[in-house]
Amino acid sequence: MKERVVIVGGGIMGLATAYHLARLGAENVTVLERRFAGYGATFRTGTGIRESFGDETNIWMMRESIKMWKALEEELGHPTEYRQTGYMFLLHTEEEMESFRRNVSLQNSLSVPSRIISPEEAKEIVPPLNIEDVLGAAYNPEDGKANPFLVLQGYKKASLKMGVKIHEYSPVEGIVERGGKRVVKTPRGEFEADILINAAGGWSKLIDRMVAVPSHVEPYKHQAIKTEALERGQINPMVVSFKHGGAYLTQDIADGGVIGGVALAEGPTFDMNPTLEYAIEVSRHFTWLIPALKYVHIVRQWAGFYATTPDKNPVIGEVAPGYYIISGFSGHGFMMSPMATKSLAELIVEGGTSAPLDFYDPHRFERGEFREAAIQMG
Amino acid sequence: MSEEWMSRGYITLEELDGVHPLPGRERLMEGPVAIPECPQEIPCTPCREICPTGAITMERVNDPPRVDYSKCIGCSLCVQICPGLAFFMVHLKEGKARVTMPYEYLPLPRRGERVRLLDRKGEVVGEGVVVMVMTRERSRGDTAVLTVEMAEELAMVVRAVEVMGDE
Amino acid sequence: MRIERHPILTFRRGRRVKFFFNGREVEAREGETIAMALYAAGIRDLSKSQKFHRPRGLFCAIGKCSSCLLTVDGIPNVRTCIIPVKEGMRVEASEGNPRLADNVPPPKKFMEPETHRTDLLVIGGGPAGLQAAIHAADMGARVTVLDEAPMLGGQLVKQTHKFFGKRQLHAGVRGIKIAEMLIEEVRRRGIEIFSRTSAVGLFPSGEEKVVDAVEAERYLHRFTARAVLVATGAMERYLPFPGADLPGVYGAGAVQTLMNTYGILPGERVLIVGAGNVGLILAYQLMQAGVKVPAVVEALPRVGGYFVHAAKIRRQGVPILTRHTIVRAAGSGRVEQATVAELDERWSVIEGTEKTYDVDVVALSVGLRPSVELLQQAGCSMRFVRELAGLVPLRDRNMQTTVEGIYVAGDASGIEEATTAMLEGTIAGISAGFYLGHGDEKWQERLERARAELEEFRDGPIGREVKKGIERVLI
Amino acid sequence: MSEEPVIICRCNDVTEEEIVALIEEGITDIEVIKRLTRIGMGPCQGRTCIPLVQSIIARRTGKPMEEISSPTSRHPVKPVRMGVFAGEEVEE
Repeated sequence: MKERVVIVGGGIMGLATAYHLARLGAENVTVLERRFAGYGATFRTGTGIRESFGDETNIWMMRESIKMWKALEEELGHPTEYRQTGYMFLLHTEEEMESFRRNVSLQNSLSVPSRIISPEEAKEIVPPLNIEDVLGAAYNPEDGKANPFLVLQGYKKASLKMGVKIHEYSPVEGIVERGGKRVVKTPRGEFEADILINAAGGWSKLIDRMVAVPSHVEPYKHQAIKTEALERGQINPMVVSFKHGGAYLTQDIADGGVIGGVALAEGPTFDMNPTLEYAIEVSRHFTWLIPALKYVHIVRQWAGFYATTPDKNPVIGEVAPGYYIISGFSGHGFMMSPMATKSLAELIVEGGTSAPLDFYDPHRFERGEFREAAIQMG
Repeated sequence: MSEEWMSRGYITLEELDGVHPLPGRERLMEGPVAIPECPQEIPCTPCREICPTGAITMERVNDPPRVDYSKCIGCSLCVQICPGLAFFMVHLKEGKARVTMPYEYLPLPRRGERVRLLDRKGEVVGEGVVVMVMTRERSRGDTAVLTVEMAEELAMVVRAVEVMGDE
Repeated sequence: MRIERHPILTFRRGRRVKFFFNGREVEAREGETIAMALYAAGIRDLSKSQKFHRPRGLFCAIGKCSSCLLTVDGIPNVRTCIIPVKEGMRVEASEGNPRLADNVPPPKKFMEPETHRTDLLVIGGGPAGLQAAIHAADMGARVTVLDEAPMLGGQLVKQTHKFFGKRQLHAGVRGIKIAEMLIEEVRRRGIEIFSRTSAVGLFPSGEEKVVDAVEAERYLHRFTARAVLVATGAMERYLPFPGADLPGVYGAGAVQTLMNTYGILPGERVLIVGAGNVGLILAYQLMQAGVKVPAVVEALPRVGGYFVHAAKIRRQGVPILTRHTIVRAAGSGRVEQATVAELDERWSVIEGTEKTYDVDVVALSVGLRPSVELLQQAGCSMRFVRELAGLVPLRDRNMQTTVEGIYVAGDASGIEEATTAMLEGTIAGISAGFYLGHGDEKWQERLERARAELEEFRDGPIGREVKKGIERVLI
Repeated sequence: MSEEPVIICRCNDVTEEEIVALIEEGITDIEVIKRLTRIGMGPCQGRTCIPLVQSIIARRTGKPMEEISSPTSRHPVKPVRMGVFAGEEVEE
């Protein structure tokens, strides 16, 4: 494919899309990143990767993505620290039990090996867990996590090797049409695009605006924390509790420190400053769920954007002729990136894909269609 | 100015004389006289401020001090106050030299005690006798001051002493 | 290993207390921090490093680095250099990373952070912060001072030498005395003081600024202030060379803290790296405490500090080796030897010039850099300025940063010295007083006078460099 | 005796060799070096190592220090125990 592709956004979506495009034969792919690659949501993710969703399409997308995650290290020739350490949704009420029984049976029907476990079993899996108010848990051992820094570096290196141009510190300042082409302006020069892809995550609406199309992606500020290093293997799965602040936490693969957050979103906003209120909130929920964490220090707290759509499902596809979007993952971008980027690349290069991209059609909101909201945390 | 002293950490007599001419032998015999060994431009003025006769001058606070030897009365206040311990007093008397210097170590020598004499490089150049001890408490600058008597030719050489202890 | 007699200092020591290190009983004196007490007991090797299991000892001794982290009464990674020792305390070097206990009871109740409201919150009780507090209080502002250390005074509390400058600005007075005077002034004005309290966040929200701070690893305080002065001082630079992480290689400030604040002998023979004022003064202080200094090495072709500080140690027999650097420290589990070598014009080691000293401590005095984390976190615009020794906030002539109501003074605004820190503190304090609606013409004059004094002080070759740097961050 | 390693990051035992290897590979952005080596991510929050890495980058790339970026500092600027933030009652 000879068309000039310009991708705005050097996060996981932009770089993995570039990688798949190049793999499928696109010869002229350029990625523009306003800061350094990964600066946006990719380097701010809670690192979780799960197929335990509550609807068929997202389960399918994640099941396929997990297959790709397993092979990614070998494919990129770069470590990813991908591990299948599981997800554990703590259930505190009968209503939660009921709704997760439904989820589990749907997941099982799609060959996801999740199951409902007892509080005692949960404590066996996560020994420091407080099960005082836990009725049970939905546990899927196939879910997991990966190291976003290494993953992105892997995509970056592999893309560069295939001739993709990556321009960091190149914020897009404007997009104009000239001779039927879009021209993307940056302080480092202009880039002509036959195909323009918006992979700007939380900043997507700014790009939509420059192209003069309606946007359905809004930046919501979510925060997360990381603690000092801990002995590994104590909180292997991502532990989730909707009752306790929508908390999710796990041990980071790199150093065993706890990484996670609670659902205390603000937005839409472009503010990325962490807050004191959040530090207090997250500490209260975490020390309830894992009481021994009261002795552990928070070393970092940060904020990032969930690029959020009205139905919390992404927008993937063609918005206007030659203008595509892959954004709005509403907190699930990192985990879904393998299949999402691969299917978009297929759509662009091959004109079609086996993935159910209709579900993520960017125009659905204009038609008044809202998908069932994906299970979201944080 | 080459400021060689900044690479060595000590200044030679010639260099010192080049910065601010040293008092002549006659003046040293007249009575104790203050000698600054402060060649660098640094923002510091206590010596000038404490001098009761206005013998110490500097135009700007960063200038090295200059002493009008004719006005110096040998009161040693500058030796006591100088934060850089860079003021000394020299007096030639009865064929001997008396050098007054700050001393901030333990033990403080007693009057009449023999001490080792050190030059600006810290090399031992002889022995001398402590003839005056001003303790920190009595000093106007919170620094003890000693006057040490030694051979006349050491007057402009010795700038420190070492207590010999019970050898 | 505690210093009993000192020509300048007298150490008032608290009663004897016992605590446990790795199960072994250690005697300490009340008022000592854990790390200091361990040092006094001859324990230099505090823990093992993460990956290579190398011995780790102190480094900064003022709560900024991570070298002294130990598990204290079950809490991992406690900064033992700033946490006072207590009777019966159990201190452990955790083997590997900490484990989470399975049976900790869940929290019963959460307390809201203790909240405080003030006009001017001063973060850092060193020379800059205290001067600012005194002036703003005199103008009528309600002032609160936070300081991380057990005692106020910042780094003045270990400066046994007399200060330079003008007598009305305390020249000729020892740093420790200046600290006492400033603390007395602060006390007399009834300024509220929180010691052992680390500010961990500064959140500007319009007219109000919120600061959260942790007292003694235990309590969270939430301060609301209309103006905040960040006077958090500096942090020492580290120099990488083989063996630089061995116990025995310390920041010069850490050696001063041991020796001058706590009266603990840092070692028997100390090699000093860096002949700036800190290194030269340290050499002198070590000799005053009876410690041998075989050499001071300096990579530059000349002494970086004041000549008079160099002359003082030189005439007492300490060689100053310019154009020399340390090439390695060695020893089993702690420093036993240090090797230095001469440098050529291109900063490369000249083969065959190595000299090895038998020393048990290497003190690094290779410069300071501003401690600006809070300012950065608060969103103040920053810039790297070589002449000010690192990343510093942009500021106006009143020491106000780009965030209205947030001021900076002292080393946090650029590395200089205590006298300029006090003057900057005065300027920032008076300016904050005006910002808060206090003060009259008389205070305007005071402000102008402080500016003139600062200008005068900086009118030498050293100050002129600083001024060049300031021009690049002045708004 | 084998040569002692040159430790840049005392928290995570990152050596000068590792940093230099990345720079030689063409990775000169401190933000990337930080995330690949985990310098600045330990309990000292980069206070010791970040300036060292900046000067290694400057030296190796010939760029002036003014052009080497400084990673942001975030709340909390000192590690804080979760129990303290949570406001758990302290047992004396």
